[in-house]
Amino acid sequence: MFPILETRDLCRHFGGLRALENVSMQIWEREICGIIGPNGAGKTTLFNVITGFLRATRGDVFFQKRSITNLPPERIARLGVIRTFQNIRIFKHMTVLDNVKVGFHTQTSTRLWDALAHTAVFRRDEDKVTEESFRILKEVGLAQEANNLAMNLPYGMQRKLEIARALAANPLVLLLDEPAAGMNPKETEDLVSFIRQLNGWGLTIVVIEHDMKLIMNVCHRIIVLNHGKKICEGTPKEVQKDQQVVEAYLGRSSDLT
Amino acid sequence: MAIGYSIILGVVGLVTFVHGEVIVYGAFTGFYTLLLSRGNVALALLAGFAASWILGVVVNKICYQPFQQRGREVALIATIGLSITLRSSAQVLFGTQQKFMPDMFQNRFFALGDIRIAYTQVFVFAVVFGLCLLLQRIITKTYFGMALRAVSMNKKAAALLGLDVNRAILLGNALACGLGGISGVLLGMYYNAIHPLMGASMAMKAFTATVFGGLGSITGAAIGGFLLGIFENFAVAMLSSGYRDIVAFLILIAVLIAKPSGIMGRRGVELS
Amino acid sequence: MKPARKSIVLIGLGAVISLAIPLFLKNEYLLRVATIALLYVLLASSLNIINGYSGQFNIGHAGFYCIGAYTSAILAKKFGLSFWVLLPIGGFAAATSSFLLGIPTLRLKGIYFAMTTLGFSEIVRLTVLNWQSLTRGPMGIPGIPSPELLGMQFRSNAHFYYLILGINALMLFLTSRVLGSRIGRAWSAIREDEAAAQAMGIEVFRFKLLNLAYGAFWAGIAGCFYASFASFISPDSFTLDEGFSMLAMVLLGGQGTLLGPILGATFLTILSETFRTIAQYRLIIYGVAILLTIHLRPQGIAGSVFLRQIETARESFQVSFTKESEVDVSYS
Amino acid sequence: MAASTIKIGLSAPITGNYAEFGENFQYAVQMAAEKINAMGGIRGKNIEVIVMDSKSDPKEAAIIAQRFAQDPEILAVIGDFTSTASLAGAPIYERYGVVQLSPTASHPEFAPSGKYMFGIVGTQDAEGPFNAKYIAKEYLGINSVGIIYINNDWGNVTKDRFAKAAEENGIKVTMAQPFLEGERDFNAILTKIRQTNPEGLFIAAMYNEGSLICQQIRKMGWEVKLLAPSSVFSDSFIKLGGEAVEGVVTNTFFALNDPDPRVQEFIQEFRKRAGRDPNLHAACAYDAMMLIAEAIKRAGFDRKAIRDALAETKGFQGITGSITFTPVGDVVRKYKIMVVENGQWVIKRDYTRD
Repeated sequence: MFPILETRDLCRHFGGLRALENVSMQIWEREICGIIGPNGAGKTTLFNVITGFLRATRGDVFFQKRSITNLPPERIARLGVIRTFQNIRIFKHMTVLDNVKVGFHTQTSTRLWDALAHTAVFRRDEDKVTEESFRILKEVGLAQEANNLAMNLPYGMQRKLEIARALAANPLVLLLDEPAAGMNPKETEDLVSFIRQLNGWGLTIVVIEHDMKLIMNVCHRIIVLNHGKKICEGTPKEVQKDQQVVEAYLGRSSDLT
Repeated sequence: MAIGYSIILGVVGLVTFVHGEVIVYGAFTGFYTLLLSRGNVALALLAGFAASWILGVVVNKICYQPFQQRGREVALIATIGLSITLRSSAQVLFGTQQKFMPDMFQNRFFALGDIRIAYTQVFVFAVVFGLCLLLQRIITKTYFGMALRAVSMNKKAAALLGLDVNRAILLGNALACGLGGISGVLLGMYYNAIHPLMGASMAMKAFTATVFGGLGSITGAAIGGFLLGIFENFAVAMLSSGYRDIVAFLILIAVLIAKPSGIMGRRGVELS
Repeated sequence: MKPARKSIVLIGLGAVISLAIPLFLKNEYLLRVATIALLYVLLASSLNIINGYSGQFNIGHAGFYCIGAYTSAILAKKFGLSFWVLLPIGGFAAATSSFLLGIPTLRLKGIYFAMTTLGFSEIVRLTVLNWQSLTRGPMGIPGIPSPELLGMQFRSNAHFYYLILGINALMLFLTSRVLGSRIGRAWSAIREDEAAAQAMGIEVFRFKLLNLAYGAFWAGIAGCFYASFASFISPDSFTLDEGFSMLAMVLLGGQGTLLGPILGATFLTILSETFRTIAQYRLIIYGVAILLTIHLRPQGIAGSVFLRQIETARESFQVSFTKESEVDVSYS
Repeated sequence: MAASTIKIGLSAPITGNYAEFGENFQYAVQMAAEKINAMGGIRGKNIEVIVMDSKSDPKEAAIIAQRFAQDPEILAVIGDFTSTASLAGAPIYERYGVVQLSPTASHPEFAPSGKYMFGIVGTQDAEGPFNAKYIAKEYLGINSVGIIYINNDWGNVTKDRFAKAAEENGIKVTMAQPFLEGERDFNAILTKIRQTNPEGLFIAAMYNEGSLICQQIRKMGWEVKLLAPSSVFSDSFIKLGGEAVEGVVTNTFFALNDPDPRVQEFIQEFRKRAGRDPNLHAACAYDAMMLIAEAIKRAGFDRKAIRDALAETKGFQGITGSITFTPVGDVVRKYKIMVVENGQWVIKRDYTRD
């Protein structure tokens, strides 16, 4: 048994600032792992380094035992490590359907010639992409909106769309960066069950979240970062009891219920 | 002295398509003032500055302010439109002919060994140098300068800090245009001639020098202009004069690839 | 399905009108203007593929146009190649040159990339001007043969009108196919949000390059057409101003729509032609008209996407240019 | 012909870089037309000049050509200013059989490019050798010369023809360097040419750039004999150049101090309208109009007949001297040598009467 995603002594410095310092962690197949920590703890930086958007200052990232350290983001995505962004980054002026279709990029192989001549490759790709996109949209409940511009969706739906797009990219590991930010309690509840459902299909999920209720509800395991260092790791129960975590969240301990 | 020429323009540093016309209108205002005042240079410079300042305000009102929420491409098209209008109007207003700009030093010069240096050249350099210093002081020391820098770095943050962003942009643009006007007058004096269509090529040089030196940096622009002049002279000396501008553009692209912020530039500058 | 039907009707109507123009427009002069307008439609559309669909800011499109024109003119004069062979050659020459420009510079963002395209365009023109043994420099190349089809020589303006109309139709047909494919979606995704596109596994650099080359290809075709239509080319026709007016057409018509550049190019060509007789006031009116249009419809005549697209461009601009904020993002 | 007027097209750069020259065309052609009309017109009809702005952009010139050519009322066309713009319109005029008479296109390929193409300024094939032989060798007596030329079609041809003729006359060309249109700073180029140490410098430029070049030469303190083609011959050249242009030698076939009353009348009238002195181009444009009127008078209102009549023109006495077309439609000009002395153009030698 080996972890599907692993970091070893991962460091990322911004000048003198140590955003990540020797972070080692393992993500196991089919688990939901939460990453928490106060603002500025380095959570998003961790995601950025794993997915290749930032270079690691030191240390390594492994995916399925293979080093993916500092590979370009698109290569990492192609391998099956797919992320969402903290501030929604959907393609605003494309339709909802096209947003999801973009997700299929790595699984299609239409070249310029295929598109120009509408070759068999093109037709196969388009048929598959359209069909699958609708399937995903139905699953996340956006099928009605397929031909609307993404920017016209309400906030909660935009979040969903971003996840739908990520799903289309055939992820093995899904990294969700604060998926519940800005959602109302009802939407958050939906999200929780949605994440569980995805996990039920066999997806490995890593989620950064400030909403402790969500984290404690949904995660199998939690990793806590503070000042760029991992200070604790364990089940939600273990983490809640950890002294360091309580200190890190001092003054906000009410969140940890 | 291609160098002096480029420095004058380098200081200006605005990326728009009307700047050449601003220079021309400044130069012609200075020219007519010079004629009317019988050679009062200070007055001519001031008039050039004032005319271009006003033009700067107009440019701001027509091209920038209405499109602030729209982004730079729309504003850019507006500047193209205004530039065409102003350029053609200049030919109607000022006539199509090249105009002779009297030399206030009657072409006197002093010799340094083999090299002759005209008093006009010295004067132009002195004014440019003085303006550089003054501008540097304004930008770094005054409240207005600070507001300008804050706005150029981040409009939203500046607005949050309670700065009147629109006003700062307006003044900044007017100031830059005013300086363009002065440089127009100075160039006229330097070459003893002004032409209603001289703007385009001058603006191009200013543009290159500015990119070269770094956007938003005064020293950078001056140094950029200086280096551009040297490179161009080198290109003429080593190759043929026909290849001079090719070399200049190649260097421009090389600089952009190697260090997009220019030689002296800092990041975080939003172009106006 | 409604919008699709509407657009089919529109396309049909456009096709009928444009096909019929030479039938009731017996005036050769107006036909020539119509041909020039269509030439600009092609140029503006090809620029729009770059600026409007992948969000790169190319202001030196005249460079590609120039390369296409000179490549075909020189080959036609030196080797007597037929127009139909030269058409793709001109296109590919421009596309190849776009690799030369794009490979080192495409990583630059926004205005910085724009400045390299501007430099490129001038370098092309000045090289043509100076390389007199090949291009005859400022003297230009006269007597470029006109195309021939099935033994018929293209002579009249109507012939050329149908030729450029056909090229335009082909361009629109093929481009809409590309835009409706994985490639087109990747371009749009890059325009909308480069980082998100990368996160979806899109090789941003490769697709930008493909986009630039595709746009340049059609500009090269346009150059090739112009060379044989005018039968005389000189560097005067490929100045920066030429590139700027293409840009004005795209933005005025509405960036990021297929229809926009068509309207923009037609509008500006007709505008500049209408006022020819009032001589020195012509360009003043032309400039004022551009200003008025942009004030009345900042999103362009046909633009709806444009508006919002600008917003994103702004946002990504700020993110990418303020390093501080980048750092902020990565922390929290 | 039902129309009561004769329409003549004028394709000229009224806007753009050459606007000044286009304006000269407009004034001069208009003056000529009015003069003809005042004397009763041609065969009872008045001349009407239709002006179209071409910016001297080849593409626009071609559009104008189309517009003029297809309008049967346009009997002949005067224009365009540059050789490139004139060449761009040539195939169209040729196809429709309309005379295009350019007052200024001096490119040796222009007039031979078609039966209907005429040029009256005289090509560089004639002016180059004159400048080399009579001005450089005989008048100035120099043995080596540097060349600075404007990088457009005219500048290139002027340089080539002059350089060739100079070598033939035993004058060494030390270096030839181009500059771009709109250039303001020639120091680097001049310094480079100066290093080759020529006795004379041939300045192939328009008067505005030419005057700047002269000034910068003087500011450098370079003592070199200056000569230039007829393009610098204008009052503005002296006004702009001041002391710096003292001693510059050029040629012309049109001089302001020509005692011919017709020339003086033209100059006075032009001054009144334009507020400046006419230059060679304006005079050529005036003669172009007169030539066409003359041809129509002989041939009637038919395009082809006008062309034939024009081609037969022999010894036409214009304000720019005697005009006889060569078989290809050019004019071989004879020149006067002009020198700037004390801020005045002075005729030094006159070959026009030979």
